[in-house]
Amino acid sequence: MAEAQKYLPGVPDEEDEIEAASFDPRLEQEAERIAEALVFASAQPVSEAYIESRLPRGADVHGIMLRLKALYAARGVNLVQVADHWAFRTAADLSFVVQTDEQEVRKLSRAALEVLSIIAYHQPVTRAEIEDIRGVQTSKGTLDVLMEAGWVRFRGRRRTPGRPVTFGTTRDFLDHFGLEELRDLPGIEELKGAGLLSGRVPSNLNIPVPTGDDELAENEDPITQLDLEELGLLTPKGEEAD
Amino acid sequence: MAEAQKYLPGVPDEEDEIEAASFDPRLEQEAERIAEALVFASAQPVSEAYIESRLPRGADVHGIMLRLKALYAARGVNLVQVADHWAFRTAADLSFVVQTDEQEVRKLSRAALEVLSIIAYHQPVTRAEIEDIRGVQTSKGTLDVLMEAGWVRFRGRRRTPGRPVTFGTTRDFLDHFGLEELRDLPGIEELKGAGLLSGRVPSNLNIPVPTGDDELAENEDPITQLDLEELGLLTPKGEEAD
Amino acid sequence: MEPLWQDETAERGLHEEALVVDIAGFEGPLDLLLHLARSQRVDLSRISVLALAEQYIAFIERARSIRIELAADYLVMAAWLAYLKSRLLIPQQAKDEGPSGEEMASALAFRLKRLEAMREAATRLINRNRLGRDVFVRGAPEHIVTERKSGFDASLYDLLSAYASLRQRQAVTQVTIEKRHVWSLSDARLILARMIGDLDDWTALDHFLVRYMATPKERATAIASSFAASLEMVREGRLEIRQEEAFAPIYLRRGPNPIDAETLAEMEAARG
Repeated sequence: MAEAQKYLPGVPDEEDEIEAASFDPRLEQEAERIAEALVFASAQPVSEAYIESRLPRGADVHGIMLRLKALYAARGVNLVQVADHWAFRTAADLSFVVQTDEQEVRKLSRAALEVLSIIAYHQPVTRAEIEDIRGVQTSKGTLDVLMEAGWVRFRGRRRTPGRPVTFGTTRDFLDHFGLEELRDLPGIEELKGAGLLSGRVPSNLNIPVPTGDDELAENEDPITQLDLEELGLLTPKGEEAD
Repeated sequence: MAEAQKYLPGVPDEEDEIEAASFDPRLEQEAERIAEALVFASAQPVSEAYIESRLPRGADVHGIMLRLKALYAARGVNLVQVADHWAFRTAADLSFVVQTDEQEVRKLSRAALEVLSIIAYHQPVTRAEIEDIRGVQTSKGTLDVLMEAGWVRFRGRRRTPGRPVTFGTTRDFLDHFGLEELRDLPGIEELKGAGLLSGRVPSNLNIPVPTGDDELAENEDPITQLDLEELGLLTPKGEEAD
Repeated sequence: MEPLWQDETAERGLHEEALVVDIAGFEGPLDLLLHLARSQRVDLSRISVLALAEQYIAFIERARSIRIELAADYLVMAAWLAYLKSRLLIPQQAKDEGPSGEEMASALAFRLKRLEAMREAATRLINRNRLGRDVFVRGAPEHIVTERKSGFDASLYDLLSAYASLRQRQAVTQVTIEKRHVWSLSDARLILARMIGDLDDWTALDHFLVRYMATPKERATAIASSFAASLEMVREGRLEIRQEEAFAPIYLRRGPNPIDAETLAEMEAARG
């Protein structure tokens, strides 16, 4: 409370005058109120750059946000950082009171959860690498589910032959799991330290990897519709076989 | 009291024995936090009776609400009373911060997404080609929306009879969708791998690798001011069309 | 914190006493190997890869002996482990190229450790305070922040899924679907009725039908349906039918109670 008091209007703050000598403390106070109002009014995290664009020129936006964060730390509503964005969220320890019946949290299959974690800890990661870690093929739709949830995205392409697409997590992922940044992933430092995120099997030998049914060997031609009809695997006329 | 105890680790038991009259200040603080979180998370103003039902027994709900109201009075967000209900609202003097955002974010329609994706993958592409791929006519409004969004531009004119205009994507398009270059758009294998294309992809489905942003294709002419005037997209004398 | 996969252990296929083999409970060979490794009840970095290989191979043998269909992946892994076993048991030759048994074993141990680490990470992740379950957003937001210049919202995922489903849909609809023609009984009856009217003499059924058959493929359905229809018409006395012997041509002619023009018109009308 004593800390909060410091930022309440009408309470002069000598410390600020020393640091931000050029910036009027009352303007600073006003900037704080604006930042607070902006973030409070939004359900989505608001970027620091956007907040800055709405503040009086010269305001130290990051300093303001950190002060607000400290101010709200002990309250029922906290100011949290999500990557370079800010959002107000109810305090986690109050979940039991706020909980309603209508809460909807996406249920993930075991496979989807595993793929999500692998993407989170190993990003940027290709599909082949995910499969190498799990030792099984990723079923169609698993990645789709994660992308539809807005937690996983195409990040870019690896600069290796074939330029495979790499996957990564989104800001919504951080927001959903209450992470400020990827470095906050539980145990990531230990895993890195143990060499478990290097992605390199410490040997020049690879044990069998799943045979991707999507990839063709070099000496293979793709199977065509015609082939399938010929083999009797598909009724003619291109009807959907299911 | 025993119930509240559960939520407040570290509060010594003996204090529980004291009757409600002298309510523990730490419990009081906890009650404040709960009330704050409840009002924050609710979509509607919350009744005092409901808040009371969620507070530790014996808490003076009205007193708490009045204290919270005073606490927030000078802040960017105020706690306001509406009949016997409570809600958070942006401080009246800051409403300009919240209201200047009048431009509402609109979701792109399915048709617009389809046209945009065709332009992205197939550029440089003419309107007739877009319609051929989609199998339906494209309304003028759809292309207008994409132009307005700043994601699609006239690229040039195809050197074929009629000299149809070709469309392409813009730098803003890449920025918005987090792509470094057009070649980062996933190919057929990756779309399949991500579950976006279902397993049985018809053999006649080819996804082109889009050609670079700035270069014109061999059979393309650059678009000139004259062309734009001719197309009615630019009023003569180079006035800005909006 | 209890790792997720341990919760499921009880439901998994492998019970040491019962020897119930249910490969479907595992997500591939590596999952099975990890499960077997856990049963050694030691730190993963101290597991005996040799013992593990033997257990895996024994498990696969058992599954095969009770004729459980095994995916190729499981068999490939079994073969690789058998190879690994031989490398571990036979001392490395000096001029031997390729990795040593120890290197192979450590590669396998690494992969198991990495998979287990990812499973534990997944458990810790999912048990965090989650938005919408433990932590809540402002229930009554007052504005939508527009930080984008365009004023339109769409994600790369939206874009790609729109494109993929469009292309797939279009590709499928471009396949021309040839309708396979089947003669219904009423089709055949009508056709016979039309033809029989002026038949005084025995005529082979095939002979009639040829002109109605667009393609040879229709032959079977045409003959089957019209033969069935002709039997019915014989019963009604509308035509007579004759066949010399099995597989010989079938001959038809007008019966004692022929179809008159009026009846035929009714039939045509009923068919539309």
